[in-house]
Amino acid sequence: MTQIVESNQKDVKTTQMTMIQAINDGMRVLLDEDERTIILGEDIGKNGGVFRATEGLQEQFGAERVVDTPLSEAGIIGTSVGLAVNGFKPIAEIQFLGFIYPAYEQIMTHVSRLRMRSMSRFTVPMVIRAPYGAGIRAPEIHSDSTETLFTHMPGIKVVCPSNPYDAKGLLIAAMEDPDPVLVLETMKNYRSMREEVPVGKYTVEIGKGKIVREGTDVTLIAWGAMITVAEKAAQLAEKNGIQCEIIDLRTLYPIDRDIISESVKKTTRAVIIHEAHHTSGLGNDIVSIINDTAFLYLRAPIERVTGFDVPVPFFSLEEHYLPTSARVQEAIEKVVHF
Amino acid sequence: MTQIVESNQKDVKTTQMTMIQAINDGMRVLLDEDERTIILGEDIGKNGGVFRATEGLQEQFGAERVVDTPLSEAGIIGTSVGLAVNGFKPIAEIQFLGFIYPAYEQIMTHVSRLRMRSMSRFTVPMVIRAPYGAGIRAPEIHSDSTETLFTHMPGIKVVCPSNPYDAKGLLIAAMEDPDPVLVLETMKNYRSMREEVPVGKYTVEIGKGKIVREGTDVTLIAWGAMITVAEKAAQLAEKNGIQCEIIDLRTLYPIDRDIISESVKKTTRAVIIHEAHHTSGLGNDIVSIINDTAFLYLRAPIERVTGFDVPVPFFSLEEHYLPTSARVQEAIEKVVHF
Amino acid sequence: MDENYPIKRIIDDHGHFVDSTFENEIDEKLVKELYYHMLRVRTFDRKAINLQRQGRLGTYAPFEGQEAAQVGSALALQPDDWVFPTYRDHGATITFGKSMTRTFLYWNGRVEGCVAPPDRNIFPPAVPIATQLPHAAGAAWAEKLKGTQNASIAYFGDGATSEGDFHEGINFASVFKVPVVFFNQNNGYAISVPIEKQMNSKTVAQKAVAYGIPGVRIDGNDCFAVYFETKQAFNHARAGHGPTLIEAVTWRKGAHTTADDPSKYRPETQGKDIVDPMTRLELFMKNYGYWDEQWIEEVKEKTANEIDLAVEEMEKYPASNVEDVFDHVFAEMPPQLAEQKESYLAHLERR
Amino acid sequence: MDENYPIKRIIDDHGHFVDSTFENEIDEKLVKELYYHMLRVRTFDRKAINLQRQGRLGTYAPFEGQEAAQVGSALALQPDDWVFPTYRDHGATITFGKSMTRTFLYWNGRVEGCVAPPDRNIFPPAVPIATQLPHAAGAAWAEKLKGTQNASIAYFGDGATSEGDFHEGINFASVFKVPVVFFNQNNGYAISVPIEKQMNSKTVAQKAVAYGIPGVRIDGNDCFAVYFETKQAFNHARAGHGPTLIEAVTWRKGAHTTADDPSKYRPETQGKDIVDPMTRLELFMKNYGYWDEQWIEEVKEKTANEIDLAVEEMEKYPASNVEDVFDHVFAEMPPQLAEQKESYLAHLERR
Ligand SMILES: Cc1ncc(C[n+]2csc(CCOP(=O)(O)OP(=O)(O)O)c2C)c(N)n1
Ligand SMILES: Cc1ncc(C[n+]2csc(CCOP(=O)(O)OP(=O)(O)O)c2C)c(N)n1
Ligand SMILES: [Mg+2]
Ligand SMILES: [Mg+2]
Repeated sequence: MTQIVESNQKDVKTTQMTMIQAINDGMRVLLDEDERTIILGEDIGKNGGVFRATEGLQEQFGAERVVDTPLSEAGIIGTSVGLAVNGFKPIAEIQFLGFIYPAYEQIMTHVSRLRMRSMSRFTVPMVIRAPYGAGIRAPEIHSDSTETLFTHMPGIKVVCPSNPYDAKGLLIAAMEDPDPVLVLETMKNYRSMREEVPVGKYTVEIGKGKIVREGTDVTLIAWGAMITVAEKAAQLAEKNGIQCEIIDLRTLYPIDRDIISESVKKTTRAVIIHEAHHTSGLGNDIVSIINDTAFLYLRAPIERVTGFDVPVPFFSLEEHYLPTSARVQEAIEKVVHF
Repeated sequence: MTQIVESNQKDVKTTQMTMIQAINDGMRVLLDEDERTIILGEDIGKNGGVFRATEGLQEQFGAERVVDTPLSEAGIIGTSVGLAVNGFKPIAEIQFLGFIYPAYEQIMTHVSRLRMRSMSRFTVPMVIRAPYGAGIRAPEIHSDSTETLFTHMPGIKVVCPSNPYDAKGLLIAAMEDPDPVLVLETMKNYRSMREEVPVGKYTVEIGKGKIVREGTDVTLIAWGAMITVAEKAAQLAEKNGIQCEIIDLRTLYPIDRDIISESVKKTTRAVIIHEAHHTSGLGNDIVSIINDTAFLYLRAPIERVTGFDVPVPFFSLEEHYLPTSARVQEAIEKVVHF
Repeated sequence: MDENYPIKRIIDDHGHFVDSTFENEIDEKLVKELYYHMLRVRTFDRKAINLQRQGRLGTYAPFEGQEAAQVGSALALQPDDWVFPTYRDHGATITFGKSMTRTFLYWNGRVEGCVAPPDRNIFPPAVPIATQLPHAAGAAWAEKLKGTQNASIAYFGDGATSEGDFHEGINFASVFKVPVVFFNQNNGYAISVPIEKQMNSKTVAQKAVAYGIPGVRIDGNDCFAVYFETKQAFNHARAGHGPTLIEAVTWRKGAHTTADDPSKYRPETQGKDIVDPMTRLELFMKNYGYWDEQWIEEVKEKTANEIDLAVEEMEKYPASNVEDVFDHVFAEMPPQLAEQKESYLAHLERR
Repeated sequence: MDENYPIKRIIDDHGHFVDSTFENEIDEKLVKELYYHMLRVRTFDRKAINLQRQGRLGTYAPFEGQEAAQVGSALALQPDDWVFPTYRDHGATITFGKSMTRTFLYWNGRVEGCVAPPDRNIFPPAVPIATQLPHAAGAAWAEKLKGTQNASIAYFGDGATSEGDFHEGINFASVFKVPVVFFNQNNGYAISVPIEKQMNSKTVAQKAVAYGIPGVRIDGNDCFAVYFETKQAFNHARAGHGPTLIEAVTWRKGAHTTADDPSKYRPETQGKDIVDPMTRLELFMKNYGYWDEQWIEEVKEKTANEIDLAVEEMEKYPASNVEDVFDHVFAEMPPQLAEQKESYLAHLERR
């Protein structure tokens, strides 16, 4: 795999971390450097979060800063709005993205609109963290991947790291952002890989995708857990002499249009992979971006390999819901042999 | 305007109705023919609804069947689920689409998924009616047009009539549908036109769009209030010798792909118009449909004229948010002269 | 249960003391302050209705009948407190320091109308019902963490008690014991829905039991009861004892908004027996020697002038700026939004 | 406030009567029925934990300690009543008639596990917390409109009381006076969050005051208290008097789920003084001459066999059908979905 390493820091001390450790470390940095940072969520205190994202943080920073809340997502987000407007920087953990819906009104009508409504007098610099996605044999509703509900919501940014380095860097960038940011964390990658992650503070720029594999024949566009699927498909395709370029989008709003457009202009073919449902999934936005910016370059209809237009099934069937490298490979063949 | 009239009924008695009257009439028919029909909502009883959609219904059918509920959208939708599963056919009125968000969890996790979850043992044959859209000088939040949040939700259908005939016919079809249907009603058209509407029962098929103007040069795809905008733009374009075909999509999920695909194959150019935000708006889905089904026919990148990626502004500025025939006309020129 | 929540009053319908607890704290200054502000916001309210009828204002939500509740509670605030109003609470926000001009602008669909003076923490009116209660809890929590004596007040109606956010907001506030006053104006109706269809409980105040916090039911048309009970709730909050739920029983004399026709759903006679809060204060002033004809004339004139000036300012206000559609979504505009703005402005140029 | 809500008990920790109100209704049949079902579901529960440890079941939510609450309430139901459980209430649903095989399947990620027998109105377990309360109100409302004597029961935990849907569901039920029993199992924790961080009220029962409905606080480990109080609440409901909120104070002996480690957040010793509901019933049976060694052995054997058979059935169950991913979204598949299904099945064929 042609991992293109970013290094805006030289001689940085790094250490091996999984994604969940990197997220934990990122929050530690944020709590440490700014006493206005406050974390709210269900089971994030003594229990350290159901995925251990907040492990040890309450012990280190106290129960006033790492706060177990009542079981109430609208309460978590709604009080975070009040905290954020009044000088604090909340990180609100939603236990699973599928449980963010009770807070949808707060996010849709306040988190994202308060700046507009107050002509920037009141702003909501907060981060919402939510684990998302299928494939870990979780119960129903725990596996949703509904990023569209937030990319279609002006006033909030959405990021979705696929690896430890980006997870920590994007989380810190999200906290430095003067506006609300939703951080979607693919549960599938929480512990699936380990890599060198800088100790201390660094950021990954919001709004910038990354070429994680260079290629000439077809562009694969993915994020989160689907990067691994794309990489496997690219390896399979390579055996057939097809060179795939892979874009890890990393930020879902605002999308890095340039990286998509430039890559597709080069490869002239694109396959988009996401685990969200097909209809009104973000893949459609990417099709539009290509339509808008690389229309004359395209040699085949864009293919999308996505979750189906069905509720994410119970876990005995979830592997049939999720895009697989085999499905992606077929899509690659299809665009190449159009 | 080349209105293509549907007439599956011959010699039907008709009468002049506005869209709001047609909706009222549709509900009267439904209450009358099936005693399991029950209407729930805020201010729908004596008050007859804030738009008079339910005017006279409580008087005629009683307060047990046309029920003023507490101010609680999750309560309205959640109890409707219980009523629907247990033999009733609820029509739940959400006062404005912008107030559906507190019920989002109920719709997302139950209305749309209960059939799947129970392997069709429990089904939710209900209708949710919601006025939507900007342009009537309403207060904040009253003007949202967020159909994407529901087209990206497997298990529910979404329809959006633009005129009195379709409004009544789709409402009745929605009630006859064995699955939940969200009926989006453009407030802008509630009283803006009057037409002959059949007295009594008839349906407009869910899932079928309609060519409301035939043309050869470019396909305009729109729905709800944007049909009027498209028609004006088509008239302007005609002066420049451009013949627009207009598709009134009518159903937003499942979309009538064939009508789009056939029209675009004929005209080779498309402009999509919707008042929802650009990013993750349904226009992207339509771009994808064209990519998937008419790729080789397309002579210019598809243009989209949409609401901007901003919260719908306060009403003194809302006209700047909404697509206008002038913007559509420019888009038409752009695709024609690409 | 409601017998546990008798309506607290300080003066009766005829303006006579019925409770002397606060008698010593009622002096000319307070009486005149209450009168002045109630008169001021009532005059504003009636002017707004007139302007709406003349087509000079958009749909407007009047608060006539609720002046004692709004003014009495607003006067109990300290300057650094936080206020979370609804669309009907401009009687309170104007009293607390929001500009009348901006308030008029709000009702003309101008976002500028949401912006309070920099030295007043007044949130924009919450349109989605009950959503402001968690905000009030959060802002109050921040004050507690900072160790100040500041507190929040959340205004909301009887209808709002049915929403989940009402429940979740008060629950958070009670669990974290934050300094907030949940100030309910039970004005009898949520648009057309009367309170007995809104809830099965006889009072709003008793809902406090669910959160283990004090619930107080007051005569919301008795400006003294409102003022002193709100003040007590604030003292309780500032002393670190957490939130209070106040139910101010009042009456919406007019329509829900100027677009509403209450004759459709409530009998003409309903509420006619309720003594207007201004009348009650006037009777009190006459009974206890505070009535000062000359001062009242001065105040009326001053207020009328102030409001005329505000109308003038509102009408002369610079036209809406189309750039505002784009400029307050993010601190820094993402490229695609910048492009949308640019191309739209260019489009406008071309026309 | 909690002094208004003393915990009602019929037998004490040693299995002795402390309240004789229902003494005449307690006979051998009832005692044996309670014992049988509690033993049965406990055996099921322990088996499930074992299976999970062996990798033969997915993550599992045990209910040990809550058998009296679940069985006692389920036995108070009539066959045509409606049951709205959570993921932890299979003690109740199995008692009411849900198949064990299907319950095992549920915990193996099989949607078939949601389906109750056609003659039992048991909803699939609600995973999003508190969302089932409005459903219970709606189903009960339908029964009321139909004029039947049927009612609903909604099961939910202490944590669920913090969600808006708890509030909105009970409010609707109280306003429309529908026949529903809101059955809260206060088991001390919501995952790791103890009740005192969940709410500021001392009890769940007192939250009934907010809705003007009866609130009852019972010892959830006393199967008789649960049975008779639930029955009373149902009588109240069937008689047209509307909903009741029952708080059954109980204790989650084990982990939240098999993926949870309670030693991280609660002291080993906590809850050790609580007498197990089975032990309490056994003591009672011994005290009052219901103890029948032979019958108990028979029941144990019968139950063990039944459960072994259910495990066997579960493991022999036909493999998941990929078509089910697509087939239960709509009554009739929209064209785009049919195409997705077709092309995916074709893809599987090719592999
Ligand atoms: C979530 C939501 N649902 C519906 C509405 C529409 N609506 C506006 S005001 C109102 C009634 C509010 O009643 P109440 O809380 O008693 O306040 P009042 O208007 O009497 O001051 C309704 C239903 C809304 N603004 N928000
Ligand atoms: C809306 C929602 N938020 C979060 C969760 C995750 N979650 C599952 S169980 C649980 C705790 C529930 O506690 P309680 O209501 O007391 O029931 P118990 O598990 O103790 O039976 C949480 C937070 C969820 N299922 N739904
Ligand atoms: Mg009211
Ligand atoms: Mg619990």
